[in-house]
Amino acid sequence: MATTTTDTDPAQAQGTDSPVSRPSDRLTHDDYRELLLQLYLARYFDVRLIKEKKRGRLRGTLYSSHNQEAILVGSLYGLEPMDWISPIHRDMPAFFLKDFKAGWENPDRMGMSIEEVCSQVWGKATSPGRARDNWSHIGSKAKRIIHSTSMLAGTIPAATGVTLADRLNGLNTIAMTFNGEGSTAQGVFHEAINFAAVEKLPVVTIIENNQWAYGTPTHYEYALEDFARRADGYGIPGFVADGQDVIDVYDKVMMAVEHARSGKGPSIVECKTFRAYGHGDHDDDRADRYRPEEEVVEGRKRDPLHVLKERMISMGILTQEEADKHPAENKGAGEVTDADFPPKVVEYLTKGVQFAIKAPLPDETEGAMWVFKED
Amino acid sequence: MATTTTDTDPAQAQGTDSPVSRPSDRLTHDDYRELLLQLYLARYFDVRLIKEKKRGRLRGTLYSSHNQEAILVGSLYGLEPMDWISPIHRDMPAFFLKDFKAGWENPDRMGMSIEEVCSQVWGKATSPGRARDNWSHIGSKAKRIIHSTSMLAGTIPAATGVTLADRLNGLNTIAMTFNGEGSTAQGVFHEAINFAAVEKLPVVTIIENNQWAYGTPTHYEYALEDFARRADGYGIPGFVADGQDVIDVYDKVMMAVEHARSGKGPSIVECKTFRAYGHGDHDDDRADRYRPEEEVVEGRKRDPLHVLKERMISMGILTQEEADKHPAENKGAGEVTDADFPPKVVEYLTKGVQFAIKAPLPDETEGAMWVFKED
Amino acid sequence: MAATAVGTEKKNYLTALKEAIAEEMARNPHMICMGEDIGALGGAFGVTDGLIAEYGRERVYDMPISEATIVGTACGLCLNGKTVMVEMQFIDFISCGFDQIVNMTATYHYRTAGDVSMPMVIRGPAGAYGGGALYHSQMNEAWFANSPGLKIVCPSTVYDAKGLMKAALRDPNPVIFYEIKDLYRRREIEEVLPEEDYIVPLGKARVAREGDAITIVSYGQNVYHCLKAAENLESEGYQAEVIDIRSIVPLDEETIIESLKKTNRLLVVNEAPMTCGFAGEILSRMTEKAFEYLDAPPMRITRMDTPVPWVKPLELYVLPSVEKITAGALKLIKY
Amino acid sequence: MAATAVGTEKKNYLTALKEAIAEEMARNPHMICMGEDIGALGGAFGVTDGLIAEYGRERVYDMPISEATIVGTACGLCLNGKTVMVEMQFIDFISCGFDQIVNMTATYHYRTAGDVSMPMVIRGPAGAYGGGALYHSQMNEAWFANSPGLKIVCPSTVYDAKGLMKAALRDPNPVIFYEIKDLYRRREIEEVLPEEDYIVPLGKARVAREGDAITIVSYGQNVYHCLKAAENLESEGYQAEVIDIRSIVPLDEETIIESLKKTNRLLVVNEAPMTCGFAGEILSRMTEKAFEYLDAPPMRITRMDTPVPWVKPLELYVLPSVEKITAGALKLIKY
Ligand SMILES: Cc1ncc(C[n+]2csc(CCOP(=O)(O)OP(=O)(O)O)c2C)c(N)n1
Ligand SMILES: Cc1ncc(C[n+]2csc(CCOP(=O)(O)OP(=O)(O)O)c2C)c(N)n1
Ligand SMILES: [Mg+2]
Ligand SMILES: [Mg+2]
Repeated sequence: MATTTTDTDPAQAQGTDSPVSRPSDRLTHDDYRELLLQLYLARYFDVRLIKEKKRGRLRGTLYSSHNQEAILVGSLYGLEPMDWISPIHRDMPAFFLKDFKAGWENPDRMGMSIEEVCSQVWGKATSPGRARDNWSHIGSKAKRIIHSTSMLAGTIPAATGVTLADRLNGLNTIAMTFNGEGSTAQGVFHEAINFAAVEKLPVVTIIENNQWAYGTPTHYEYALEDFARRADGYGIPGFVADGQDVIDVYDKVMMAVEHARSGKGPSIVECKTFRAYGHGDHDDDRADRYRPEEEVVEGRKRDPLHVLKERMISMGILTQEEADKHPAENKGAGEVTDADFPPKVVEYLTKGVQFAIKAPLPDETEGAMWVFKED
Repeated sequence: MATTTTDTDPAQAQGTDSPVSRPSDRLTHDDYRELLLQLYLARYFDVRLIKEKKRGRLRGTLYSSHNQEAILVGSLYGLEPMDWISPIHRDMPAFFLKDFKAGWENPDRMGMSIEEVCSQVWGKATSPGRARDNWSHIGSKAKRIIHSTSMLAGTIPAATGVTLADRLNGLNTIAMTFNGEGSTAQGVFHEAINFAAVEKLPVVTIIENNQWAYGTPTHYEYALEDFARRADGYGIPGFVADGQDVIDVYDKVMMAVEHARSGKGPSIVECKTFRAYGHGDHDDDRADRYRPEEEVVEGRKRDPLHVLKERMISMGILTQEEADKHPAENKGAGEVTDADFPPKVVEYLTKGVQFAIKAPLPDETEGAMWVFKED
Repeated sequence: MAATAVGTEKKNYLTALKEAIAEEMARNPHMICMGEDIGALGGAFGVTDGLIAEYGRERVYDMPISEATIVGTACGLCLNGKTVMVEMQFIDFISCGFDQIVNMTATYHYRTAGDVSMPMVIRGPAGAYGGGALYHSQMNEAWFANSPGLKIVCPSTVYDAKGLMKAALRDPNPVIFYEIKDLYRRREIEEVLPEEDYIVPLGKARVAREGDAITIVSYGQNVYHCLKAAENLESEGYQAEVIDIRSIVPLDEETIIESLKKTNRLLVVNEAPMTCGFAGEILSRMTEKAFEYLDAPPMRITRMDTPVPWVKPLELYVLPSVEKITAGALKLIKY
Repeated sequence: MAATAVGTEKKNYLTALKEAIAEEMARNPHMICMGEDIGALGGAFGVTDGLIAEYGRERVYDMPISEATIVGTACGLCLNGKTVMVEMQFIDFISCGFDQIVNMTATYHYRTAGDVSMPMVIRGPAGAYGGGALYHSQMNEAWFANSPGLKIVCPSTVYDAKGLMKAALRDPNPVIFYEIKDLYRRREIEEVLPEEDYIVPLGKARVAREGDAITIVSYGQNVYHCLKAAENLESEGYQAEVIDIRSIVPLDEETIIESLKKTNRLLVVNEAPMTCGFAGEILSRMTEKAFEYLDAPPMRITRMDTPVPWVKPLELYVLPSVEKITAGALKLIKY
């Protein structure tokens, strides 16, 4: 009953015999430029936080999304404003990238402002959750971002719930959850996907397969060549995307989104990528205990910024000169400087950071508030 | 990486190009006669308990295995004495049928005696667990039967654990768990099968797909034509058996067992069957609320006793006259009498029942014992 | 089909719960029911009987056997504006959805500084004394009492069953609702219910019997054991006050303290295991807040720290009984 | 590689735990370790560092992120003769394996009338005060204290960390072992450990400081808050006795009662939520068993009934502190 594929041919993926056409065929040159900017934004957010953290200005753990940005950017790009998302620890940029198309500074867009996200990172009262829980455990009912706990895969059931409610209310939205490949071993992953399949709920499960779950390699996590094949066991489609290529991610995710939006139910999109740094910043110096250097070098070879630029050059959307103007790609967080990024990107983030730094801490007595809602 | 099949062709199932041969080809005529006797035993155990329950001599709930006996008998028949099993609520006969080949009365066989099983059902001190927990929540470390809780699918992780311990100790055993198709929705089912696949643990998961989980039909439980396809998502083989045909069950299960025994890891065997009565005896009068009568008539058409007899007649192992001598097949628990069963079967069970009735209750103070082991 | 109370007919505890849920479904178009076998079957005990016929699968979901996802889906529904009644087929199976309750649902309002509320009731048949053995007898409310953000309720009367269920279904917070399955069809406790809509507010105890010799505090089925013990005590010349707290979280401390002012003796009875059970919590709060009124060491009679064994004599041995309560109360009174 | 204590070198809490596990692995060929990232990484905090190099995947398993199956597999291993150390990466994640612990593992010995024992230690980093927020700060021992069949341990000193871990790994019962992650590398508490093998038996409290003015009972990191408060009290002329119970189940009641006989005042301090927490359990047991020695209402200072919030001022606001303990103790002393 399920149409599944590991192939990059969308026609085959959709099980139709329509001429080969990809969702990305509809992207304009402006879309490509926007995607490139968003990749810069995600990258800059990450390296900026790495630096702020090194300077001791941040608490908590930073789970770098370096080298994995194409997954977030490509997945979020095709969503409608009213769609739900559920990002987890490695997805901090997703909070502001949601509905970014609606205009970076547009207060009505259905994503968080950079001020809100930075306030959360800095633990300030101006965070949407008033910094009661840390880092990625943020969300917004109004902006349709599900708040996660630390318990991995724990929001997939909530994603089924929010879409069910929308369906009952006559809204044709989807929910997109982001998950590391390791998280999929949790029982609740299975339970929720199974129920979504039964109920044909529009839940798109993005797997960021970065080859490692903390210190554990994939062959200790599951026994499949392509993780996407897990979908076969639920009778739902499973797609494989090149997680370094924002366009391939967009294509595969949009197939999943269209499948969901047309009432056919859930699916899984495996995006193959590689974790650039340690599991968290505390692990940067320890990751070589379990991860061979060659693998790291190999895994970081295809920087998503570089991959997109190459594509744009070959399509005539970008000149080599333009591409070289902001050479952030293929540089570690320690090497890259603000000059490697478009000024617009640096400005945007800097504004958020400065807002957060100046924002007030919540008052200590808030610790005892909101345990219950008083009616 | 996985070899999976929904086909009955074992050569294809095993992915080899050996000539078509089935595990059952090695069964002797005596094996067939033994299988028939075991089917009678399982059936008689069930109808006898239904009667005892109706007479008010039993407490707790009886989950009838009527019409599903071929699954237990066919699955257990190929096991080695040191193999582990984990039966659940609908599998009461499995406790004594394990290693039954070793001789019904053989005190050393690696299954429970009928006296032990009946003692458990009657809640007596002679139960292996001293009747501290009810009905199917029985087991034996010595006889290698895992004790279940009520929480469905909850023993699959334990099955992975016991086989892992055996492997470390150099024993090539397997563990066979029995599960209703509904139970597979539990998270722990996924977690344990996934880990077994990673570690190539010899865990054979038997799914007794009787089309209903209490009052819920399969289309609300999962979204697959053949449940066995769930195996594809783990990269392990999934087999489909005709659960009314003890020989087909034996064949498919033995493929799974051989796969496991040869170090290739876990698999799933879906045995398609139909629940003859209500979910439990308390539900017998209510099941028609949710289950159309036609479906029940249809589902009970192929009595496993009848199917095996037909096979044996066509193979010349049984004459029609012999087959008709004990016509227990195609009769409800209310219609069938002791005369419909081979006397040996009635005797064996009766001995167990009488033993249990006479056995003492545990002393009330045992309620407070064995919370901890004192060392 | 929403049942309208006839006003003269006596009803049982089960019917009270059923009516409460049906009336709330009728009242609140955003209310959804989820659970195993709650549709055509009407649930293992029939509490949701008739709902699927009235509302269909739009609002009544027969769920796969996935407690974690049932709770988690309900959480998503609440996040998106719905009110959800979740049935656990037996409250014992709540352990399979534990993380989704204590970490995801209970904390949602807290984590979001009040932005998101969780109007969810997780209810199910609970309690021992019926031969249900280890996994069909639990009272596991203490796990949730130690998990901030959850309200917990356990009615013992037919009136309270209906009124508390309605209050719970209107509460904006997640409520764990313990239904005593042994009371579902108990004839002796049947009651005529008001015809009009009513609620019993969470957090208000009920004085089930007045007295001045000792305060016996309990909830659920144990309330009846306490009342029987009170009769025994009466025959010995002592009037026991029996308080049914009804709400575990929040707890009505005032009613207990007021009682202790006149009785000066406290006995708490609870069928859950002793250690870290709610009986101990009541003892602690009263020694902290009413120490000066206590003339004797407060006492609790609970299940021993054991699971609930299957066979009757064993089961009764480890549980509170009328005899144990009577003896305990007498010891306190004579202290 | 099993570390041999040098006898002069001071060691930290983490090293003590690491040595205990390594020495037990060497001593018991049937011991297995399971957990997430415990192999090449050596665990999130390094407690299992070196084990995989010594024993390989035969005895040290990097497990998928499946807490329920980690515990359940360990249960099967124990059923089949092994001893298992299970690491929870943070004790908070134990909620994901909850059913397998409380229903499958804890009751196994009971259900089988003693036939099957479960020599399993489930251990992990626990406790607040470190900015870990809701899901990296929990002390959830009360859930397990209310689930019969589990022992529960929480060391506060380096010596006890090693001795209790060894005792736990030799105990035939399942033990939940709370390691205070804030103490892992705390310099001030480093100790020289005995060279020879030793254990600290489960169920024996430690008098951390002698005194006669008040008995302050605690465990884990709060012991240090209590000791600091005791210094404050000393400067006001009062000698507080501080008892570190070390074992939560079983509890050494005698040591507390003995202390109350001389101090007549009880204060219990615990960073877990108040309601149904173990502080209340100690209060209850002491009011039941030592009422006559109590000259003032026993008091507990616990976390408020809230989750642990992230940001420092909020976190400290809801937790016990030296100031709160000092003030509470003074109030009791002056009662
Ligand atoms: C239920 C649960 N168990 C354990 C952890 C601890 N933990 C946090 S992240 C992580 C690894 C996650 O790996 P993966 O899902 O692949 O995501 P990645 O970090 O690689 O992006 C672990 C084990 C957790 N957060 N939740
Ligand atoms: C975790 C859990 N949830 C719910 C139940 C209640 N329950 C007992 S049997 C059953 C239906 C099981 O269906 P299936 O697995 O198909 O087995 P069958 O009874 O059909 O043989 C349910 C819901 C349970 N025992 N455990
Ligand atoms: Mg990963
Ligand atoms: Mg079934």
